[in-house]
Amino acid sequence: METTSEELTLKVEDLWVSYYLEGREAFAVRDIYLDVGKGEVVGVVGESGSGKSTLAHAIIGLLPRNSRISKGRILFKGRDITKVKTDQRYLYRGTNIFMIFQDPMSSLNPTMKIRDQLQEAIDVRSGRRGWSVGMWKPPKGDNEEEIVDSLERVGIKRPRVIMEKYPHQLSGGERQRIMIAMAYLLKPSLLIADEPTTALDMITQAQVMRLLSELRENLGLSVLFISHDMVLVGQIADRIVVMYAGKAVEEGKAEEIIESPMHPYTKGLINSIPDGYKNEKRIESIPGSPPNILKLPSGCSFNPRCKLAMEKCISEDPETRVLGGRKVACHLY
Amino acid sequence: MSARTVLLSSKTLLAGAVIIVGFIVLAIISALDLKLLTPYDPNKINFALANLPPSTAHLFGTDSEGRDVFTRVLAALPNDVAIPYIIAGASALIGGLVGMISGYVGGLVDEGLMRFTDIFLAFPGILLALAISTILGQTHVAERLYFSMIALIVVNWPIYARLVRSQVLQVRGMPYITLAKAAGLTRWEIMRRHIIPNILSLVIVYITLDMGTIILFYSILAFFGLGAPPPTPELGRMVYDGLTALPGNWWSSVFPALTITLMAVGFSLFGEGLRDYLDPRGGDYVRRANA
Amino acid sequence: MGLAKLIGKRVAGALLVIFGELVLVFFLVNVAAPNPASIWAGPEASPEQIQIITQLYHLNSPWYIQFLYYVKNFFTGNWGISPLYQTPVIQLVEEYLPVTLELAVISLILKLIIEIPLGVLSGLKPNGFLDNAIRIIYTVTRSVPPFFVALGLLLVLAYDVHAFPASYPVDPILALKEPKFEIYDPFNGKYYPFWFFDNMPILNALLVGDFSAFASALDHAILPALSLTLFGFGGITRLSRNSMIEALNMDYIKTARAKGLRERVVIYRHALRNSLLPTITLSSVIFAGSIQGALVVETIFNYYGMGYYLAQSLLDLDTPSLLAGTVVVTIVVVISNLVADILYSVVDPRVRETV
Amino acid sequence: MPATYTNLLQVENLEVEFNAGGRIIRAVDGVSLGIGEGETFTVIGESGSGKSTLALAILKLIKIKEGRIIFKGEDITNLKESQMRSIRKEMQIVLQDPYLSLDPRLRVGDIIREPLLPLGEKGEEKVGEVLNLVGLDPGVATRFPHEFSGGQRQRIAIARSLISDPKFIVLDEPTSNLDVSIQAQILNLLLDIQEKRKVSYLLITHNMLVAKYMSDNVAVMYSGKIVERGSAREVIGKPLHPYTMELLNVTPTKGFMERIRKLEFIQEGEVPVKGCRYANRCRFAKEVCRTTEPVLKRVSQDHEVACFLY
Repeated sequence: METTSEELTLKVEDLWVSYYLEGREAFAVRDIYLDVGKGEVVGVVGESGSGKSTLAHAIIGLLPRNSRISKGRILFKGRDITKVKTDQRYLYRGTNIFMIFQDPMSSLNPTMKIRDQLQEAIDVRSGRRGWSVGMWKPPKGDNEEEIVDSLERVGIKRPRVIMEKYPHQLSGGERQRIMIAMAYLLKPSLLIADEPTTALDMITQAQVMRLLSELRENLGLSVLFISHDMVLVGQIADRIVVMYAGKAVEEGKAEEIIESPMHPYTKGLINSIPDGYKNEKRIESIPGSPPNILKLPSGCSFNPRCKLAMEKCISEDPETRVLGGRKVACHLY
Repeated sequence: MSARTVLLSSKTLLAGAVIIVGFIVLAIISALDLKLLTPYDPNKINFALANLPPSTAHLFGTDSEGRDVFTRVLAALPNDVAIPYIIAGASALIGGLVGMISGYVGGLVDEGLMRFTDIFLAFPGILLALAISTILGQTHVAERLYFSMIALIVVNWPIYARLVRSQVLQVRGMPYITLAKAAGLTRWEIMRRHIIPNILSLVIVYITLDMGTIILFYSILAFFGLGAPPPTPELGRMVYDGLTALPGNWWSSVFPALTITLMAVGFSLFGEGLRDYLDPRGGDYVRRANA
Repeated sequence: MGLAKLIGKRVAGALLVIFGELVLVFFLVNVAAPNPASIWAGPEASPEQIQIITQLYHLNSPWYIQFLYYVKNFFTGNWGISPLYQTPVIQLVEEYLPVTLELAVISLILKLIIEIPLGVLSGLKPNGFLDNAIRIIYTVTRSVPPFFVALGLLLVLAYDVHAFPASYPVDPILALKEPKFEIYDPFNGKYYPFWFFDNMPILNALLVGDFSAFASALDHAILPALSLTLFGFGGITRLSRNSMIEALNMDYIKTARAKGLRERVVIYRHALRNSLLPTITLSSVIFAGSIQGALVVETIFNYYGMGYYLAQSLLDLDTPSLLAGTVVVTIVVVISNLVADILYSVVDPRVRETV
Repeated sequence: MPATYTNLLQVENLEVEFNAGGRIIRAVDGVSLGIGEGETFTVIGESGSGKSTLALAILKLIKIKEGRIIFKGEDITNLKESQMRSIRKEMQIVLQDPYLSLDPRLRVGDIIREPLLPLGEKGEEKVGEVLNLVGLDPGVATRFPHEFSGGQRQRIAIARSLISDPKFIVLDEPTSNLDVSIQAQILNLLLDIQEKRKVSYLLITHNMLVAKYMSDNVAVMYSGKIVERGSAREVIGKPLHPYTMELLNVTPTKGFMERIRKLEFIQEGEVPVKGCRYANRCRFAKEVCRTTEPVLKRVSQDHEVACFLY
């Protein structure tokens, strides 16, 4: 026991999440351990289908109807929130855990003004979540200044004009800024950012990344940053967890993972990034495709794509080993 | 996936199919030889047998003129089963053609055709069909049935035009159409190879869902005497005729009405099941998982 | 901003539809039918009457002249004389239309009140027990012909249980005696009684304050209204179920939950609001369906409204009534579409922009 | 127009306009470029820059307002579709989304064979050949697209583009919907094919790293115009236009966070009607930038830039 769970914002232990697909249970997240300390940014990297997004949804309690947490604990500030009844889970969202989604085009309510959607965040933070706050619309509070301030913080010019608009009148970048403004208003302890820049242009991506790092500095919150982009994660995160087929295959300090990856999959991901000019040096790609969670290979899930696969890799799933502050699940170590 | 597994995947689909096929079979037998199904003559008036309640001899009872209601229902089936298919088929064909031209040619042609379609679409369909077949049928009583069918096609095709157009537009925007154009395929080739196959299943689902509506519309026309001319029995008309014998003789209108309902329900079930299967946005996988 | 433009565009579209209906009806009678004069005059008309009619409708002129007269007559309220009632058609429409509109509005309200909650319940837990039960119910009820519903209600509630009267003979005129609404004509400086609301039996009795008339009118309207409610019952349920499911799958619902809103706030303020949008459009379709269903229902209950009047003109070949009635119902339908369109664009900001 | 090489494809002064609800939008505005045989020319730009429109216009899939397209020395700008048929087999295209670019109702073999259809060829054996070339088993020809992963689908799309032995292939963001490990496979595959078949590519991308890895020559597009053009080493290695620099700065590579923390983003204002289109976002904008539109100016052997700073 290195750290007590009270110092950690989030501690995930032995988490298994499954989907009902084609009449049976298939595991999208398997045996995940994850610690997020106070003020720490943890990056989760993996390709599509690696279970990273499922992990995020499990933590905030927004799994789709056909999936469930089949095993494990999610400790938020020391309390196991998987034990909390479904109709009480909302108490852990918003001011405690908040999440920003991939597609800013659809993550805001199209028939509600930006102002009202931000007002809701203030209502939640001030404990006004019930009927009294209005069924159809949050009441116009005296929080206008606060809303304007939050919009200014995320670099929106003319905030008083923007807040009277509807989402479809804004660009994708602006909408993602609104989501970050929402985080400023909620002041959560943990922010989950699920591929927050994937749907954006490069320049907008950079702006959003900067806003996220400013948000983290200003509020001192913990961040779980989920992305398929190794470099992006490496730039913002303190620690990185690399996921493959629902499992964490490697974990460690961001620079260490980027500079000296251990697991063949992590190496492959880093080597896959184009580097250099045409005809200089071929990048190395990982052969094959990520597995379907309904048809996972035996032993180490990565063995069919691994150049270094041994017989043991096919017969036996590797244990996670701790090697000097790093964790890796590979028979090579 | 074979048709059999699709059918068995959903009880709704299966129930609908059984009803639809059952009616088709009954209608065919009735058209070939009514005597195979019932000993009575559907049109023989015998006041001695008038207003008999349902019994083993007269399953649905007899009407106020002593005709066996069950026999009359069976005798009405060939017309009442076949006509909705003809109407749906013709509406889908006409509407489909208009929609396809509109969606694929675009521009002014599209604009013009859609304005035209909108006018028809905004009409109160049943009433317009009633008016058309009443007025044209006044002087041509024998052809009244055809006027009714034409009237129902007139009020029905615009829905298909809209549906097909929106589907064509959706498929036309697909990247694989761009690729086909880049490969040098002609418009007709693209239509045949890519667009028609991709919209067909949806149009078929729509037709099955629409069949129920057409059955209802037609039965309302028949209710007002605009169906097949006498002496051919008509389910809708039987309901109307039975009204005069109320409240005593309820069976001579209730059973024909029930038959129409069952026919429409069959298509509703089948169409609903088919739609669920092809477009399971209600989270169909959950049901399959829990089963 | 966009709203005025949208309304303008929709009104123009509505006028086009009405004009289209006039053209269609004109061609149906004056061009497609072999003997327009006898159609206008009725089947039992004498040669002299036909002579008069031919002159009255300019049936000897070329078709375009006939059409001009036809349009002019329509817009000046000169809709012909019903051979069946021997009364100007416009008077008959004034008398019967409000009765049916009242009935259709009642049944629409009943439908919305019953069907939307059912759809929402169904959509909240798709494929649950409740959802499956509701789906089976609406799959069946959606296919029930109007006469079957009316017949069932008539047999059970009127003849068997005697809970309600089987047919209309309320003193149908009772309410009409005391005009309540008046319209000011600025050209004459006079007030005119306004028939529209006066001819709605329930509303008028209520406004006049005659509670026994009100009770009687209500009593008689319940079965027809219920029949219309049950005709096509489930269309709205089905739609609101599907759009509820769709709305609940949207990312903004996830955002609302991630914010920490209570589930019921998420459902009411975010999911329901958006899922009700398509219902607005469907409501106008349902309303149109009810007015047409009234043809059958009012015939069965002898409820003297537009449906009854049109059904009688169908059966007795009262063509002037039938044609004028068809156009009038079209106008009602077009107006209800218009209202739905405008309502939709008021509720959904996205529509306003795209016009 | 400068023509430093004998070009397979020469585009001169191309203009494409759209009518967006009454407003005329010039999506491609006077673009010129040349692609030599066996070369890759990359157009870099963000969404809305007009780069995909340019690609479609070059293949004559959308209406061209002005300009010329010369393919193999022949001016194809005004050819009718019937005359284009023989030329189309020489020009193919691979699109971004492998999930939407294959017709779900057709078998893989039929999809791949489609470009041969207008030529009246069957090409059964060719299907196996191109499938081999893209690293798929020829047996997959009888299967349907939904049975394949994104990467495999993109291989099928590439196989399709190769079946008619084209000299020129447009690659419209071919990897932007793929995972990075699959992207690497596809990029390498494309390079291999270019070596084996000597095809020319017009690559459309927003990713600087991909552009750098794949291209001989590049052009940076902003709001319908080319703002910088030249060899990849020149433009990406020594960027001159402030927009190119901005794009390089926001590319996630080492030191990304430090870079963007220092960057001064000038927010997306309206594109100006007069002067340089980038002026409203440009840190170095001068008076002249707001009044006069800069034209491409040669600054070295393989480098042109449209900016008043040079």
